[in-house]
Amino acid sequence: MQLLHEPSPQMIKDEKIYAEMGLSDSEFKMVENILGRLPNYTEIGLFSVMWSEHCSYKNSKVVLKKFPTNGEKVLQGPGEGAGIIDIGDEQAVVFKIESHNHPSAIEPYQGAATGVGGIIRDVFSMGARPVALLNSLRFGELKNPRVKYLFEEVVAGIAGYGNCIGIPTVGGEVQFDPCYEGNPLVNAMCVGLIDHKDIQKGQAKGVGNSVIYVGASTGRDGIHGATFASEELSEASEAKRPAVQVGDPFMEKLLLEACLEAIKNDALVGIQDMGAAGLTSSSAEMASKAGSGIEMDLDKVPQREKGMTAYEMMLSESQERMLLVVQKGREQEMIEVFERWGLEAVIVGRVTDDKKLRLLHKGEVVADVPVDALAEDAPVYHKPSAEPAYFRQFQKEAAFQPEVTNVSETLKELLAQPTVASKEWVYDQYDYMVRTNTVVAPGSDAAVLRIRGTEKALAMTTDCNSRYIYLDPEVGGQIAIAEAARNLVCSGAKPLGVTDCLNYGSPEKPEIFWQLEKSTDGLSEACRVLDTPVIGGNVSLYNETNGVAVYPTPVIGMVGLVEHVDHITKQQFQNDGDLIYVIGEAANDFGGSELQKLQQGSISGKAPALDLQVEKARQDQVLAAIQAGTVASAHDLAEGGFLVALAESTFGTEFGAKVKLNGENVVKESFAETPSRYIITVSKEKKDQFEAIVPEAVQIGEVTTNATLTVLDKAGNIVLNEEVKQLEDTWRGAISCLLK
Amino acid sequence: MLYEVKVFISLKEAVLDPAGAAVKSSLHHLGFAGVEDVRIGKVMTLQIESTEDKIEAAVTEMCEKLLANPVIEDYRFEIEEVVSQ
Amino acid sequence: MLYEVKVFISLKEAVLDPAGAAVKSSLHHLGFAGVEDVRIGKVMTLQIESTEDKIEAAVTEMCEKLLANPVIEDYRFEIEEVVSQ
Amino acid sequence: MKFAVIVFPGSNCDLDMYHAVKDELGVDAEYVWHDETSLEGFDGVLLPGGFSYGDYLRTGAIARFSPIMESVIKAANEGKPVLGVCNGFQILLEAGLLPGAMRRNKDLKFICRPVQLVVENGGTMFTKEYEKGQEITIPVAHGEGNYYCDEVTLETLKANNQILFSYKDDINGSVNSIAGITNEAGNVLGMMPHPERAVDSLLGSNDGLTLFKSILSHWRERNAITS
Ligand SMILES: Nc1ncnc2c1ncn2[C@@H]1O[C@H](COP(=O)(O)OP(=O)(O)O)[C@@H](O)[C@H]1O
Ligand SMILES: [Mg+2]
Repeated sequence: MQLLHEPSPQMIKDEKIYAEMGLSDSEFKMVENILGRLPNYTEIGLFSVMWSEHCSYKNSKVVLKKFPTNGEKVLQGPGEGAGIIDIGDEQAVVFKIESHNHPSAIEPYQGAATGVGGIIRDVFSMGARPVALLNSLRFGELKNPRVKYLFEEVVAGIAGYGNCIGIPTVGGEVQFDPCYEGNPLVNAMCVGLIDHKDIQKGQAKGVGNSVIYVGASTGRDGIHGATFASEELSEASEAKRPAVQVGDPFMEKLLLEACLEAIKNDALVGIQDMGAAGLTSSSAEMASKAGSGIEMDLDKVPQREKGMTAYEMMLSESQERMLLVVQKGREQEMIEVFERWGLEAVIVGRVTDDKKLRLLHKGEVVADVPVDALAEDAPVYHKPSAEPAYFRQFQKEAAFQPEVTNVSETLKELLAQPTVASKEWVYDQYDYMVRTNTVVAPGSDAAVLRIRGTEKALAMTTDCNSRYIYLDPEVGGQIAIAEAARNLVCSGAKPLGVTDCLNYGSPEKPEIFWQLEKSTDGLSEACRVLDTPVIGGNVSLYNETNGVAVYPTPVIGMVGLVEHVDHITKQQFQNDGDLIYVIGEAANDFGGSELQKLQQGSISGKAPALDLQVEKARQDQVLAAIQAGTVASAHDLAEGGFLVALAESTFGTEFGAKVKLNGENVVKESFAETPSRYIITVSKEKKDQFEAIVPEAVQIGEVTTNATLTVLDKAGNIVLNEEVKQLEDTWRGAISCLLK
Repeated sequence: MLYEVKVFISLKEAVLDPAGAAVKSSLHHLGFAGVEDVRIGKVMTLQIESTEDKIEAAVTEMCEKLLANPVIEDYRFEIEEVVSQ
Repeated sequence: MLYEVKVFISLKEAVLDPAGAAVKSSLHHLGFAGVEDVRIGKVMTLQIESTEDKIEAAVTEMCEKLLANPVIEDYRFEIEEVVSQ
Repeated sequence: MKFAVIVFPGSNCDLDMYHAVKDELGVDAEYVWHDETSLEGFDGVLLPGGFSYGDYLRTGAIARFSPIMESVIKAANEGKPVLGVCNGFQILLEAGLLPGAMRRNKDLKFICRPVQLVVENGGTMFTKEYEKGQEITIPVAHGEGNYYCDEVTLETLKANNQILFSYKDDINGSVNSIAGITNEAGNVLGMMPHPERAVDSLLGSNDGLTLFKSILSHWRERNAITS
């Protein structure tokens, strides 16, 4: 998008140049009305990025309103870089998730890397020390070379950035499904710790204060990235593609340390990262939130390339940059902090009182627009919604009944499905230990990090089974929240709150908008019942290739508090002879199951039913049992059902198990994906105490040392007798085998 | 016929080169103040058994498919016959 | 005077090049059976303001000190004057 | 005893090193910034892991020119214990304090996991609290830990017992599965595995603490004699 001569205001209107930037005719009209004149090229650029879905949430605002966002412990809800929840002792946890789907589809390594870089900036711009990273990934089937390439490069990109900056990547999830083939999902989450007194706001307060630009210089990379992210991927979008942004984790490490030093200085008034829409969004939002204006002289902006125009500088999405507002007269103190870290810090403007964003370039005013118009007054659309035909069809269908003739074979096949298989191939590439707080590394239900200097710990997870959400968005949405919370509870934590990343197809399609509406209903309801407010998130729409949308995928990032490190619990069996319990009964739930996909090649039917009250009661009981010290290991049942979970509990240990199924139907007991279920082990001495806390738990067997998995049916016949090693090798090697 | 092919791969102009920037700043620290720009690329040296009419197309295909990442990189190559001793 | 200097850095003959080996095997997978060897090196393009009598010594020093690691790498360079338009 | 933990721009295991020494070993430690020029008053030097200067040219290549490195070399020449872990090892190689060089891991991927090491030489100031032949579990986290040296150097390393640790299984392609070597004098150790990440059983292993204990007990013995 480099133009020799920028089109005149009249040309922009007559030739509908705004349309190429993603603005509709009516939106252009609105801009005209707001300004009372025709916008020039720079100005229409500002509006186009700020009013893109990515920045304005114009299509998703109506559904986001439904989320419960308040709670006793919520210190900062949605609206700032990241949400904040109190964890006691004057400390708080800060977290946020964000998508980088489109950039990753184009350039997977850098797309994923800059996604990680961006979310880290969101967290430290709040004043928090980032302590952990997670991710949530979706790809097509690991069959075609392009998908393999995307998968390998995305993982390498996440590793490359996180490892270099020295923040451990401690967890995540990966699912494979054909619907993600052309449009992978790459969501990155960052968790930080903060002392209450250090909490920052992205506000440009105090007329006359200085606006300071810090970090990397501005290039022509990523111009119009936000607009690009708000469109479907197509051949045409290929041509419009901006120069790809390259992440510089070393620069970000310096920026991170310098900013954390800067926040200790009370000369700092406000700080915000330059994320999507770079200099435009950071300046307009900071001013709008403070009820002020900002005037910037773009000649002062550090530039990486020659001859950059105002338009290019304002729309660039070069990485590793921050915008600061600093008390007038104390700029030098701040500049020195950054210089010590070898970083450029430049005064580029000042806070004004006229609520305008005014830009000067080469001595001329090149833009003069109201900040609220950019940051607040984007149009809000309530798109039409329509129940899709597929949903009606699925609701009518008879429930799927899998055929299983050999339980052992089926279990092995399930363990080799890449969605179920060990993700070691992935997390082996992530430094998940740096900063030496990781008590539970990747490979259990949730990651757990101790909080140095206290007896507490944080548990964290990302989860979303999008198959259920596709089958039934409302129930599927509830299941996603419930599963995330269950994973935390299994680790010994009380869930605190949610950050969500809503990945959907095009909202212009009524069926997709319906998915968005229904699933957010489900998410909201579950958050209310489980008392996990949504403190922030991100929306990524238009995830389609050639008109086919991805499954509705609202990825849930959840963080919980472990009161005492002694409560930290893993999914792996711990001792020979421990009693194995199962909580919750299996129902005939195969709609959307891993087994259905395996046998039918696709999913259909109804999603499993979930009773949120039951879910809540069981979570409370399991947590109480863990806190009472009665639980040796805890694992929730997820993809693949009971036998997969049982097998996983033996992997990485020297133990086996002998259990007797407690229902008649072997297939249902073994593989149904009924939610709200757990496998818990308890030492014999704690039996009575545990059963008193969780009366619903049924003892079904014992942990053994002989490293075989033996399963009997209700009548006592052997239905499975396999060496753990056999199963474990299948499970551990599946992904690298598929990549060969 | 054996050919030695050199493929030069460089980052596109507008693409940030953090490694180049780091080397430049390090050279400045070492006292080489005259260094105004550093860009770092790759050079791949391939020995390929092929025929004269095929080699150029083959190398182009290798570059497009694997050796260069067209999203962020440009490439060019040189082909030379290896004269056996 | 502004010079454009290209520094070519390659792994010494005796040092195994895991990246080169990986590229070779990928090329074989793609059907380019004629590829007999791949070695991957770096090429650094530097813009240096200097004088004619100093440039060569300066670049040699940069290579020896920083740009190449003599334990595993060899280097060579080309210097060209930049003709300003 | 007092340790210096050197901090380069891009170091990221400095904190872990500091806590290992201070909280788990119970010995004094201080961060020393890369642009300082003296290590006066320190009895041992720790070069932590990370990505100094982004590791953009070659790992450790740029860091070796930091002002503090002259003092590190001086400390090494004075016989003080100098331990470089991961990126610290790479810096010691680039600075010429240890022989050889690093290449990318043979599988070209970053590897992070606890690995089994074999203690090849148990008598040194870094390993006196281990037994020769002992197997210990210490995590690695590196993309370029594929150690290279030529035949002659390898023979010298063997002859002088300079190889302190090797990987039980070849994880990255290193010559002779070398995981850690010392200089000829034996007071400079470079190793890719992270002993500072294995100092607290809550996080899985404390096999690394023994290394720090060895340094401390060696120092105490020497100081008991000289003072
Ligand atoms: N992309 C990833 N990055 C890091 N860790 C991952 C990733 N994918 C999966 N894991 C880890 O592998 C383990 C299993 O993941 P998953 O099957 O999704 O667990 P669950 O079903 O209990 O949520 C978890 O510990 C998870 O954190
Ligand atoms: Mg789980």
